[in-house]
Amino acid sequence: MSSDREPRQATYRAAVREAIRQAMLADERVFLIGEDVGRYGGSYAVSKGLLEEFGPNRIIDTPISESGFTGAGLGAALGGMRPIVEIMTCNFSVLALDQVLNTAATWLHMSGGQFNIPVVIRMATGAGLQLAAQHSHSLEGWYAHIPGIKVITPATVADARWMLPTALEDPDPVLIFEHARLYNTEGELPADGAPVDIETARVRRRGHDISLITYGGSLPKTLEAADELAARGVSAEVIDLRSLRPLDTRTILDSVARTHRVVVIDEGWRSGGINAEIITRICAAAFHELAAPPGRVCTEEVPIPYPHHLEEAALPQMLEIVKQAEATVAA
Amino acid sequence: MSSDREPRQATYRAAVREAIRQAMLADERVFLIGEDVGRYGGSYAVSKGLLEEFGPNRIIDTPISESGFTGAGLGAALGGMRPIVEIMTCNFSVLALDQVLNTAATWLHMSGGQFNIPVVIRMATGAGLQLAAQHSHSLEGWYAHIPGIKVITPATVADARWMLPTALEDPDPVLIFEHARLYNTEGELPADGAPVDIETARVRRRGHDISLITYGGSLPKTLEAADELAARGVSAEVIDLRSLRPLDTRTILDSVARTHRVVVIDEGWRSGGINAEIITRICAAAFHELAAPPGRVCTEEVPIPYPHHLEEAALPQMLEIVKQAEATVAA
Amino acid sequence: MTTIDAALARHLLREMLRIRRFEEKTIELYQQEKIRGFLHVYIGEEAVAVGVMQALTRDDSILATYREHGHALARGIPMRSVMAEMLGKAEGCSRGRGGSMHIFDAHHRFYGGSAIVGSGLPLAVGLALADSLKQRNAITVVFFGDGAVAEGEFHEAMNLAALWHLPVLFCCENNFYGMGTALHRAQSVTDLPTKARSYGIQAASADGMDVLAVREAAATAVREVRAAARPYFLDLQTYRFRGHSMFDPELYRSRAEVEDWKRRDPIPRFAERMVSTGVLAATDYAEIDSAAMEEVEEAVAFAEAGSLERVEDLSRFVYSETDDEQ
Amino acid sequence: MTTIDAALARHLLREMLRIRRFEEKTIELYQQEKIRGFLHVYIGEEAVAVGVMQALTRDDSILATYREHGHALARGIPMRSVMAEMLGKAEGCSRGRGGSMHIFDAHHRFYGGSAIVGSGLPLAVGLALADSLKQRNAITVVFFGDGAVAEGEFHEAMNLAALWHLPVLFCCENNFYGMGTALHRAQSVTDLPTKARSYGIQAASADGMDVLAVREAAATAVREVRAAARPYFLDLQTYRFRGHSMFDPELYRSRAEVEDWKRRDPIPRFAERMVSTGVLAATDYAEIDSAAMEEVEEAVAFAEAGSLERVEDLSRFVYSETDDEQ
Ligand SMILES: Cc1ncc(C[n+]2csc(CCOP(=O)(O)OP(=O)(O)O)c2C)c(N)n1
Ligand SMILES: Cc1ncc(C[n+]2csc(CCOP(=O)(O)OP(=O)(O)O)c2C)c(N)n1
Ligand SMILES: [Mg+2]
Ligand SMILES: [Mg+2]
Repeated sequence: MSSDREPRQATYRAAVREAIRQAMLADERVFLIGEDVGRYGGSYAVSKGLLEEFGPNRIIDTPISESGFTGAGLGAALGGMRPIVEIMTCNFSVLALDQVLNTAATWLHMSGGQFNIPVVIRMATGAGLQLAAQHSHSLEGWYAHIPGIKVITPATVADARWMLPTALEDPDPVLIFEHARLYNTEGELPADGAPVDIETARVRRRGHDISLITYGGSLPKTLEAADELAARGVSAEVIDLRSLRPLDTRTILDSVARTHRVVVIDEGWRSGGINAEIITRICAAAFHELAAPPGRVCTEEVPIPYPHHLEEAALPQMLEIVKQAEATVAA
Repeated sequence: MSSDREPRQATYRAAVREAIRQAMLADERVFLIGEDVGRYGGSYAVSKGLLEEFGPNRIIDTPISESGFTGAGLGAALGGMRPIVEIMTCNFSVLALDQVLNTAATWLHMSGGQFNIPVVIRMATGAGLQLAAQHSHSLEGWYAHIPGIKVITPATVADARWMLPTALEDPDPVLIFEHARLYNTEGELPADGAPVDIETARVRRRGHDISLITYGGSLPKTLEAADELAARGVSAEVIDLRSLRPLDTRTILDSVARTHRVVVIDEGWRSGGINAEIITRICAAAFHELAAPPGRVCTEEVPIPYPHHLEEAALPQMLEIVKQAEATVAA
Repeated sequence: MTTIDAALARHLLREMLRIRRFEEKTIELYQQEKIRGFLHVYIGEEAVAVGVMQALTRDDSILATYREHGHALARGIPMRSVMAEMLGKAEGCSRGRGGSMHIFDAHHRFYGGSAIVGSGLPLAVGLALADSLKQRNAITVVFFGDGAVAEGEFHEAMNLAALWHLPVLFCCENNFYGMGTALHRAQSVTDLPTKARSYGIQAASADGMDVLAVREAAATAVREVRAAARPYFLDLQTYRFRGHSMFDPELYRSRAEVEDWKRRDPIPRFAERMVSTGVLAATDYAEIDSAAMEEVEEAVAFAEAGSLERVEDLSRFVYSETDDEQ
Repeated sequence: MTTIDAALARHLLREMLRIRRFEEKTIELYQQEKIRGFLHVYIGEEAVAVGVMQALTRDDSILATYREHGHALARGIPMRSVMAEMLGKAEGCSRGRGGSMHIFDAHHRFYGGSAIVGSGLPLAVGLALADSLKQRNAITVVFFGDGAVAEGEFHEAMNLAALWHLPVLFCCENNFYGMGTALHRAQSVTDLPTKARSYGIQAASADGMDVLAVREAAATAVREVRAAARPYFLDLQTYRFRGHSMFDPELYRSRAEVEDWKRRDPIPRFAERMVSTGVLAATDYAEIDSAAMEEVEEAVAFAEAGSLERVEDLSRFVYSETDDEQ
């Protein structure tokens, strides 16, 4: 974990670790707090080695008390610190939802602008590891419904490294959802890396026949689908939302203005997922530019089952994206 | 509270009370459990008098332990009872969300069909009483994202009376959202009242120029808006969804097939509300029948502020509905 | 017991009377529909907030509940700004947006005003954690009701504070009811210090109807918290003379019980004792009281003359800078 | 101590060995990628589940965690159906949908298999509430780890059970760690019975590495629960010999500590004692063990031969009857 002189390959996990580490080196108000972030090294091994480097006052292992330590993170932020709260997975985050929905999201507005809460809350999200119904939710789209917080979903190694410092600079609560299947993915960390905005979407691949809009753990699948579509003669543009709140409507609409067709890929359950908000905004602003009704590829509306074949059947799959895109192009 | 021989006027509050009472008289497995449902008479006075009638074994006052008593309700349902859990308001329900999302919604599927959970969870929802940011959420649309539970929103006195028995008959968890501003409204309870389905929408007013789709606390405003629109020469059809999960897509699409224009009125925050799901389904299934992009009138994306003028500005208002409907008709 | 001089006696009496008169006025204003929403008054419990505040410095942080007008006033937040808040005026301490349940004041380190039972407890742990990490010599005081003790957040916060040796003073305002639910119907063990001790937290009960007893208990507690950098739990036994909120038909307690407690009203009780022991003159009460009433009238006049926030500002402060979502 | 006859000794040893061999096999199958997801084995803790189950009748209800294979087996759920579940086969007790963390069996009143720490506790209160309301003569036993004690749901459930006099036996499997967090880093007070008593719940600790001690403690506890219709709390001190799950690098504890505990392995310890006191013959162990291994092999064969649920059935049982949402 040296500083960023050389371009190099890194895993998403290492990128998050480095982001935390550099933030802690740069600002002594930053600390990491959560279950097993210290001695265990993090449930997804993100914070391995940080306890040794920073000591127990800055890498704080907590009891299994999600509401307690998340609320403590908010309080510490009110008290002038810059906490990074790690909730192991979004599945457990609902135990702390009161602190997020009723405190973090309301305090600034309700106090007439007096108390902002500069906290960052990170958590793993998503399915695909055969962890069954209680460990496989994708709740980022759901959280994005809440005004007063920001919700970001780094999908690339570079974003994993460089969105966190921006989130820490943000004066308001930022929730970061890290898809559990991304931790082992590799990507390039450019030598000239620097903090990036946490509010805009990116076009990850240019295309002109259809826009595939996605985020987080579904980006790799969607890029693969775009490759496959290319082989089948369909040129797909791929948008990585990066942030679900705010949602970068501009980039979405620009893309749709070029392609006139759109499919949203969202690992959340279909009904009422962030996919519906995206489609609704497109229909409101670009209704007459659409050549076909927007499509969506989402998770089936079931608790995610354990066996591989059923889990795969429940989740958005590359070929399903291809099929839906072809249908939308043909429509 | 006599039996239903005569048609009569009743408040929504009295209708809910009667529904609970009759269910308890009919089935001794039914009991009511929640904060202050007994000696206090219910925070919205719904259960007043029931403790005296049924005693403390069936009207159970709880400590302020939302997760604890909601989970206890689920457990009692597993144990063969038919509990009605009252959570004072949906704002506090997030403290019990783990039990709803991770237990109630998963148990049947995850156990391979062995353990259904026949629990009914009632709660007040909505704004409009100047209760400020922590007491004004409308979370029903949000809950409707969760497969494994049902989410219903009685909007009329008759539905307040007759959806509950059906919910209690349901083998699976049913969440009932009662808008706090409805409790004092009056309506007719027909003499021949009987349990009604909890899965379909109703056309509350026929019209041919536009479909206004809404539910719960926004129904009265929407009906007023339809009156106003009629005066302005626009014939609006009003759909009361009644259930948000499942969502009665059939009735929605039938209406849109007649009117070709639609506005959704939803007291949830705009982005990612149930409104977006409704619009998305319409766009998917009736894209080419739409004469204009679907409109929506929702709550502004702010924590609801206390002062009357700001609260009203944040919430969907009758004239705003009229304006949006006119714009959609003109589009 | 420490000796009480006239200045202190006057101060304590004045603070309690300011709250009493303020609260009485809010009820009036509620009946006039100038205050709306939920209103929870502190009448009968004034000795608790006033007694505890005496032990704090301006560097200490405070969290309270939806029944927090008394704490705000006793902390020194100007009455006019609290009253303007009650009326939803832009001149209110929270810009009028919070109302009765959400009094905030950064200048006084008054962190609200939370209306979710128990939710202030983890925040208090966090404020104290920040102080501890920054080696700031200050404590955090969190007020909450007996009803909050049943919440999971109470348990989690008590354990964290004890485990991490944090300077938190937990002030349980034990008025023996959470809405209509009596303490003995909410807790299997009603002796609350026993609970605190199960986390290894030092704890004491005090007569919350006696401002001197509260002041002394708080002084001891705060000394311990500062010296040992450990939490402390106070069970301050008191009673609310009015309903839970303005909607409460009070079906759950007897008139006689209320009357019994009213005989222990902390204000006349303290005043009489001060007069009978010669610390205050018989005329002092009326003088202090009329000053309090005057202050209340001024506060009302200020609040009534206040302005409404512009509707165009509705979306300000959803985020600190600009509101980005469309 | 009650006297142990050979049949009982054999039974206890057999039950522990069945679990041990089962768990060892699951590790093997995990390495072969036949079991996936999270796998938490019970090796070292067998005496706990086996000891407690002896005190229960078939009318009693049981809840457990994601580390629940041992409980399922000790409760009598056929090993083949548990093994098939581990492999995600339709013949598994949960149709293969739950996997390792979600063993369910209605016939055995085995209510899961929950992987949210602490979440079974309120459910146990509810099951006992149902029994109590129906005047059904049965108790509910809920197993949970030391780590769960920090959760708010623990606090809420303990209070409710005590307040409402419900027949719940709270079995804390205190293996001194919640993942990598030692009990003393998670709890300000590490004596767990003290916590239970703060709710007025009777409590005892027992040596969870000694199946007879557990059995006796459970018998006493269950007797109390049945007789008094009150909850009871058992602190069963034990140790997991393996990592938390298959992913655990075990950075947080020393090899020496693990070895120390392994010397107290409940299986050889019990077997040796039974042999040395003449209750069992020296040959019994091998015989019982090979029967256990045979049962495991049969279970594996059954599971491997099992079928996968049809993909078309994915949406079955989201709701009891038909899946209504489109
Ligand atoms: C989490 C939550 N549950 C329920 C409520 C509704 N409620 C408001 S005040 C109250 C009683 C609180 O009692 P206590 O803590 O003793 O405070 P007191 O009002 O007596 O000062 C309840 C149940 C709430 N605001 N928050
Ligand atoms: C609410 C929740 N938080 C965190 C986790 C992640 N997690 C799984 S097991 C575990 C440790 C539990 O320890 P303990 O209760 O002592 O049980 P043990 O594994 O030692 O048997 C944690 C933190 C979880 N499953 N649920
Ligand atoms: Mg109280
Ligand atoms: Mg443990």
